Amino acid sequence: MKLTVQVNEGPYQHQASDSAYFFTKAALEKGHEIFRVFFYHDGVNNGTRLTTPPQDDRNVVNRWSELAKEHDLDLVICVAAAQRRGIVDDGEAERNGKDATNIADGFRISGLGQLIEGAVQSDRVVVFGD
Amino acid sequence: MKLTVQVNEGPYQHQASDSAYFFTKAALEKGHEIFRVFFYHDGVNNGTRLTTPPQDDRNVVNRWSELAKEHDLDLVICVAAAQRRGIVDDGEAERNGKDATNIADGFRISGLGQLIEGAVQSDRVVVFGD
Amino acid sequence: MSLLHIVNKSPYEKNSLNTATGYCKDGDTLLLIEDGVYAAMKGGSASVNLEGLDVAVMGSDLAARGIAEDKLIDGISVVDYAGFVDLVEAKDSTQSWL
Amino acid sequence: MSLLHIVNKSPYEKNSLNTATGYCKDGDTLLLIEDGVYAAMKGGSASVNLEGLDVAVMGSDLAARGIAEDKLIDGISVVDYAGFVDLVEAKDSTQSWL
Amino acid sequence: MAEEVKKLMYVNRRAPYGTIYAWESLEVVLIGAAFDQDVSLAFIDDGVYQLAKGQNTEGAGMKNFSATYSALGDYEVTKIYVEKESLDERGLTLDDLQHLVWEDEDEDWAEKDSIRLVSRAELADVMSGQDVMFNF
Amino acid sequence: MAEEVKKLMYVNRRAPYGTIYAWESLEVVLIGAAFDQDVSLAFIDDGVYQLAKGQNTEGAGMKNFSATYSALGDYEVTKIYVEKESLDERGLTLDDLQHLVWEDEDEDWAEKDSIRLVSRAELADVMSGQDVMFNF
Repeated sequence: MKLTVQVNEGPYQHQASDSAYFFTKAALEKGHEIFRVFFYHDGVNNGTRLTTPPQDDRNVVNRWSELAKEHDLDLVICVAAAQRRGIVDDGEAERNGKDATNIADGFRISGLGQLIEGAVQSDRVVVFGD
Repeated sequence: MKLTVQVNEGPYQHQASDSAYFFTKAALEKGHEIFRVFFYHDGVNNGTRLTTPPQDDRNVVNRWSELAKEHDLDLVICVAAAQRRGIVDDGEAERNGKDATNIADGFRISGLGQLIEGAVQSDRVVVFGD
Repeated sequence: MSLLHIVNKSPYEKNSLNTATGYCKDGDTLLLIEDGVYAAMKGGSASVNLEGLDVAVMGSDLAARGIAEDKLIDGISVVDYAGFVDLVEAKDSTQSWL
Repeated sequence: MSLLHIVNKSPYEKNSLNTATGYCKDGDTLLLIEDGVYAAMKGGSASVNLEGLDVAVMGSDLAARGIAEDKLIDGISVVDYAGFVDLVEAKDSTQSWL
Repeated sequence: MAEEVKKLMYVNRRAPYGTIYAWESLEVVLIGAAFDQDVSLAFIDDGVYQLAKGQNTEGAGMKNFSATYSALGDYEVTKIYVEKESLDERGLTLDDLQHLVWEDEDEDWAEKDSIRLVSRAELADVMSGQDVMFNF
Repeated sequence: MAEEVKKLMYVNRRAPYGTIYAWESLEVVLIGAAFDQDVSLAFIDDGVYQLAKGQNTEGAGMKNFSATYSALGDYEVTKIYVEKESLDERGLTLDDLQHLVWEDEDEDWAEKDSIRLVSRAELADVMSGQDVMFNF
């Protein structure tokens, strides 16, 4: 089946991103297609490359980046949610006059339409949050 | 009285940072001393300069920065929590090999001891969270 | 020693109010802020939890949620942030039931 | 049409399980993940909510919280993430009671 | 031949302002309206508070988005389910909520109520017919 | 003359792993131990689950911090209040929790229990004697 996964919370504070990651990984391993992973609300904070988690804990951000690379995943960060919370790529930095970017490898920033498109194009949507 | 304020959640997702801000402002207006505002858990996300909130909404980060400037507030971001979530100043960038910083004006990154010190030195501690 | 108990969660969503009221002793005050203010609405099943307690509620949080003061149960005092600060000063310590 | 209801919150902290079970119809499955798994523990007051429902629970979340399988109420199936994916596929739609 | 139209339901279970979910959910609804799907909104548990009349956020310093609900009709979002049990538990009636309407093009733009007061059992039936449910 | 010693209580009301509060609370306790204050921990509501025996996070891919609780005695954190009503509601007894001990220097390092099982009313009394309560 074709799946869209929605992640509503950031890394570490809630388990939502962990659960979404393991679900996505398991779906891929079973041969399903992940149409898109959409990061909304504080979920956009999964897409910063500036984290340095303790060495004895998992690296939530890198794990998503690596899964994306391995499976050519489409990891989309909602632009409106990202602007409220400070997740920035080159385009956003230029548009909003920011002097730095923090987006991590494998993520891209786009509009909420991408979530609706995911729902329309996929067989199932699974939401992970608080 | 002397107060320490603790903020456990980031901007926008929860009202905690708003409540903490208005409480801090009211305490200052009444002539009380704010010994420290300590940002813990996702609260560290209040200290990024990369947000661009909608123009018809409040700017949570700038509001803290301005209050700090006006009243010489000590806004402390917990280093351990900041590393998990990707809030970085120059020192952290160098230590952890990061290619960008995102800390906002008026905030500094320091250890958890600063929270305990706040509790010991202050007459009251007030915690805002989820 | 008396405490200021702060509750910021809706009593219909989370157990915070229920636990907080179990910890309120004579002389303590319970302050409702953010979504916690819904507990003070007349006619709601959670309002019985507040009986016999000294309860204050944040006015700006009531207004944001469209709760007119005549919809509050009797005996509640409405405060602003200055009043919040005064409550913190008046009590020996604060406990936030998150 | 049958649904997969997902609950990730402790029934003692939040109202999610209570509402979710009110929405479970014949043929639906309730999946407990994260802190939601506590609902399935024998002897807990929340476990009665699960009576008569088709309930699955995430094994890795049980293990993390130190809940041995012999502490679960009867009739619960323990799944891994592959089982989670199968449940999503088997049902027509999913509803996450956050 | 028309493209497949899906039934999308936005399930709202949180109070406004204490968290941002209510507002960011509404942002999805507004964007989603452009996709011409079969859309409905459900207000359950504290979600019913989102529709409360008379919201004034001036003192709280937050954006007041409550007027947006009354604009949903213009976005052809006309099916708004409110769960009766949730209202009852909170001591609320429909009179405490905004009166949301839409204009029916097929009946000479007659104004019709958008809100459908339903029991939990009725809403469970509606839910089981949905293709996708969004949860915030 | 000794500096003033304050009574600091860490109030833990959340389950472990579903959120990070339990672990980041413990990080404060460990750092705070260096300040030689009069420290106690309270476990109320889902907080009692933090002390559950047999936690194994391998499958969940998270750091297992449960062993840290048994090290608290070495940090001279010896007053750990567990609320009986919270255990009862969850069908738990002290046997389901880790056995936490500390060694009493004044009594030839005799091993003593750190956990004090208390009723809500008893814990309310302890709480009302605190200078500062941290909530996570």
